[in-house]
Amino acid sequence: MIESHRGHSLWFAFILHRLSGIGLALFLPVHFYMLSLALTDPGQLDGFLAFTDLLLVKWAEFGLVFLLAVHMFGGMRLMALEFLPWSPRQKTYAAMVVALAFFVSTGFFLQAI
Amino acid sequence: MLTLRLYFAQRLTAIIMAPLTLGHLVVMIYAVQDGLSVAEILARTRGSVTWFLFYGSFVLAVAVHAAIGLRVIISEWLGVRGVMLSFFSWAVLVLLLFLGGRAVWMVTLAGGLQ
Amino acid sequence: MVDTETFLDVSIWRDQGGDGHFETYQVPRLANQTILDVVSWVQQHIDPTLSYRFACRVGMCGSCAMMVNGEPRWTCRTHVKKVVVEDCLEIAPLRNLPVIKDLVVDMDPFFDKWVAANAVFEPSRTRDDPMAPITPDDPMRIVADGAIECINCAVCYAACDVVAANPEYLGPAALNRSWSLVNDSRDAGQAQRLHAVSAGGGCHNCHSQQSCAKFCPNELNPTLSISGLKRATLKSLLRWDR
Amino acid sequence: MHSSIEQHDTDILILGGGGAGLFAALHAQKAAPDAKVTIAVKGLIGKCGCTRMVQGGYNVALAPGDSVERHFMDTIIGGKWLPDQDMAWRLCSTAVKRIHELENEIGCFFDRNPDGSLHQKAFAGQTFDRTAHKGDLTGIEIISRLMEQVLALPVERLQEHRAIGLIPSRDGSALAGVLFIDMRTGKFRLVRAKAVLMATGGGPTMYRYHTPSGDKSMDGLAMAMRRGLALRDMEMVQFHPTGLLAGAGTKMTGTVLEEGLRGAGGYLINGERRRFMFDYDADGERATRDIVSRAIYEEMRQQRTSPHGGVYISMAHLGPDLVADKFKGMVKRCADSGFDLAGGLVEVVPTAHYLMGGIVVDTDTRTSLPGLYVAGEDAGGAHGSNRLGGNGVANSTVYGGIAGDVMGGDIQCGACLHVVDRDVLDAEIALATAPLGRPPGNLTSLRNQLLDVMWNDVGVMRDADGLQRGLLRIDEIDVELAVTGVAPDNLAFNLSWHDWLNLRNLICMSRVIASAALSRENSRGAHFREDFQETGAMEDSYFTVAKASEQTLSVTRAPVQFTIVKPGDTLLGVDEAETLEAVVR
Ligand SMILES: Cc1cc2nc3c(=O)[nH]c(=O)nc-3n(C[C@H](O)[C@H](O)[C@H](O)COP(=O)(O)OP(=O)(O)OC[C@H]3O[C@@H](n4cnc5c(N)ncnc54)[C@H](O)[C@@H]3O)c2cc1C
Ligand code: HEM
Ligand code: SF4
Ligand code: F3S
Ligand code: FES
Repeated sequence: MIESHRGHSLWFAFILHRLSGIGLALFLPVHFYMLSLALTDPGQLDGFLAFTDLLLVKWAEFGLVFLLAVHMFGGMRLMALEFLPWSPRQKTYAAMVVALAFFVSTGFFLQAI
Repeated sequence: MLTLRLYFAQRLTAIIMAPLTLGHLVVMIYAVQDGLSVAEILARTRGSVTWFLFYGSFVLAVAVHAAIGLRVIISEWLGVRGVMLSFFSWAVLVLLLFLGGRAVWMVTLAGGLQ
Repeated sequence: MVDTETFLDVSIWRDQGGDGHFETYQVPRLANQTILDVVSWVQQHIDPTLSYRFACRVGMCGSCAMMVNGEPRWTCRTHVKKVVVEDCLEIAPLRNLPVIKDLVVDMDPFFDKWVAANAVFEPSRTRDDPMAPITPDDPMRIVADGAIECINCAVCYAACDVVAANPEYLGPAALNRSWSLVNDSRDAGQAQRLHAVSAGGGCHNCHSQQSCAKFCPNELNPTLSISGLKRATLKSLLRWDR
Repeated sequence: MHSSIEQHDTDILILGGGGAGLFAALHAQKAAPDAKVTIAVKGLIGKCGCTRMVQGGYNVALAPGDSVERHFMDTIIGGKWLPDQDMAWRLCSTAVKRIHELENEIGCFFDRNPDGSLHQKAFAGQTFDRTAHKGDLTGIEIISRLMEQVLALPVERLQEHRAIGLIPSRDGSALAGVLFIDMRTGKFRLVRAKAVLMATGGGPTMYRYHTPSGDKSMDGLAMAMRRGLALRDMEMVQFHPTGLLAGAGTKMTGTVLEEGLRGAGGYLINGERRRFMFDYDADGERATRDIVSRAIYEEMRQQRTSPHGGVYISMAHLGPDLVADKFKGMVKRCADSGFDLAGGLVEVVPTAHYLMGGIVVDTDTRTSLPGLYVAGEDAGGAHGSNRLGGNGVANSTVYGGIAGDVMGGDIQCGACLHVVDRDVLDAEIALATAPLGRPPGNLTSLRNQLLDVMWNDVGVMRDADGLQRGLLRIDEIDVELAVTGVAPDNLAFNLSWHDWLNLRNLICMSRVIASAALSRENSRGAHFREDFQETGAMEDSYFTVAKASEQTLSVTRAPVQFTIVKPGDTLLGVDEAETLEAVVR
């Protein structure tokens, strides 16, 4: 069965927000755990942080920052939609969210390498 | 399964987190410029009440926010309802509070005030 | 008739309780032909047992909605040339509602939720009172009007993934009507209405997917209405008047 | 067979979920709060029938300067002195209360004037701007609000239940119940009730071009006819001059393009690309519905037609943007169907719109069969030979409400359930199952034949030869239908079976319309005899009464009783102006 009722940009914006939320929720416990290693076993954390110098890992970090940025801007878009007077430019805003997230995460990436 | 109160909590925490996340991102971009090290992180945060409050409120907010967010997703996508759903939501909340709280404590005030 | 040589390959969902599957039919293509015309051609010329529903045939009753090439549409006012892909059509019953037979769905759950959302006018006056004087430029009237022209076709209901995922969710149409009533200064049931749209399946479950607004054949915007409800309920929560 | 009939009892049974049926349900439940009210509909509640399709609006005398008397006089004069005056009076006077009920209690949100009072617009044939409306989708507002109210009540719903026969009590003294087909399963269901309202909405869908919704096939009138009830004014079929013409292959053909297009200055153009309305009437395109319909019909007979055999409506000279703005809904509807109303030419044709005739009732909706009540388009009398635009939905809501009140009262003072007449029940089942044993045939072709006969011989213009020819053809089609079957293996939601039943009722009522038309040897309102073009003396006005007994159909004439006003007189005071223009001056 064809299921093309989903094929529009605002639905993709929804799914992106949801997937980024899941991604962050999965990453966060790991992140917290790593940080608490800071005191219990600083060596291990430093080893980990060195590991993050690898390019591949840089890319993964880029992804994470992108997730965080896209989720945050997306969340702000949603709250603007809900709390501010209606704007007919919903698709533009959704596109702006992705663009901004790229901008921020690329900035991060370029700084990091 | 979002009710008004859960909805309110999720939006409120989102509003709290937005500036914190922005701040965190700025710090991160600044911090990663010449690589990360434990010493660097700790030098910035150790003994700082400001950072404790900053990351502490973030952890509080994110625990509530993500617990509610995941609750919605597992009920919608995995069909979990009722007691199981509440149990799961509380579990996420507690887990994030514990892990997050511990991390914040350790990188900021664990060694005492400066 | 433009060209008697052209045929459409039409896959139609056949379902008699559990044995659902697509069957394909060849239907001659005509110049002025809607999806509803295609379906009734099959019923009249190929398989007399094919079941579907329609009434007004001009987009007023909302009885004829189906999934056409995966998208929910009113079929009586959907021209074939608007949706056809390489002479192929796939026609299925409206999503998110139980199938009675073939293309006919049971709309009762949709209307039960309409009532559950308190999307029913609650009078504050009687027939013996004068009518409320409300000017056309009254801001509330303008908002109420923006959501009022719904034909309860359930196209939005079929488009929404939250409806699919959460059986309790009241859905865009019922909530849209509730919002219209929230802005109806003649209505006496506001507190109960805000309560009804805040419960388990209420407006807060909407994730602003906006498929409802995209597919509403009358160009209504349930997303806008639902965010109005979110604001109104939030306000009443913060006022502690609940 | 009988073992498969599900049985069911209720107090008040309502057939039809249009304006009349829904209003009756609300009022009946209020008048008799402890009663069980059941509403049975051929489609879904509130989503079938024509009340939803009302665009223009609702006539009611509200505005300062207007009066019930004036509305009444317009109704009588519009109906060419044929209306039952008591019914017309009750229609006009109760409409005032009903519109308040619709707005204040049901929740309809009608359009307003800048001062906050109800906006009322002009509609053809009326001396005052009295048509209340909600944009140009008045019917959707009225029926959606009514539907919500009914759904919120504990009224029992039998949806997709098609009434097929009225079953009298064993002694024949009253109506005992109604036989249905539960369309979803294909099974029979007998519902007994103390009071039954018929509100199935007439609807002349036996013409090649017609506006009413697809579920209407005059079932109610045909059922009543079989029980020997009298039908009046059956020759009075109103044609709307501008139905969309998009070819035979689409159901869009016949649907209404709104009256306002001509009112706003639209041109009607024939196949030779020439405006022709001034050849027929000094008012040109703005002449009344019947005149415009006849003019278009004449152009069609003279073969000066568009590709699909109609004429064109053209709005472009008014400026496409202006048209697109002013007639947004219509332009969008045409665009959805592939036509450019704002800038191009759209083919139109007269289309059968409304049946003025119907079952003889009194002003309390009672019929000659105790226990049976009739309201809405099924009931005859209120409109005479012509219905004013805006009086249709007023009629169905006014009399639907009255029926609910009256039935609620009647069941509380003595009406009871009756033992059904098994012979009639058996006969009705036999009638409905008749096609199931026979070899299937081409119903679509039979239907098209009927539609063509009615259009050509019993349509916009009539004469004795044509009507007689039509009657013969109707009989032939009837005979052919009788030998045409429907495959019996799968009766659940079997549209072919229902098509067969629709067709049978349409044939039966076509015969009545043609016979009544043959019997009226003058021209009044919607009925135009080319061989009797005069109206006849108003003082001697009569209406036709059709009745079936055994195998014969009789049409008689009955004099109109001028109980309130006589031809030539008026209820308006001497100093009251006759027309709106005069009032303004
Ligand atoms: C396109 C259009 C535009 C119109 N515009 C106007 C206007 O502007 N102003 C105006 O005043 N009038 C207008 N009318 C006329 C008006 O709509 C009708 O006169 C009026 O609504 C009839 O109401 P009703 O309740 O009698 O019937 P309907 O609303 O037609 O309802 C009939 C009901 O009976 C059901 N039914 C039929 N057969 C059976 C059966 N066998 N068993 C069970 N149920 C059955 C149907 O499914 C339906 O629910 C218009 C009509 C049309 C078609
Ligand atoms: C930084 C600022 C953030 C903002 C402004 C924000 C905003 C939002 C908003 C408005 C929603 C509701 C979306 C909806 O109802 O459809 C949401 C959902 C969610 N958020 Fe966040 N959020 C932020 C951070 C986070 C973080 C850090 C996480 C990770 C733990 C997270 C996880 C989630 C999840 C899992 C959902 C559920 C998604 C869904 O229902 O589809 N959010 N967020
Ligand atoms: S909001 Fe639009 S899509 Fe939804 S039921 Fe109403 S008319 Fe149909
Ligand atoms: S599609 Fe569904 S999620 Fe909300 S915006 Fe519309 S109701
Ligand atoms: S048949 Fe009424 S909306 Fe399509």
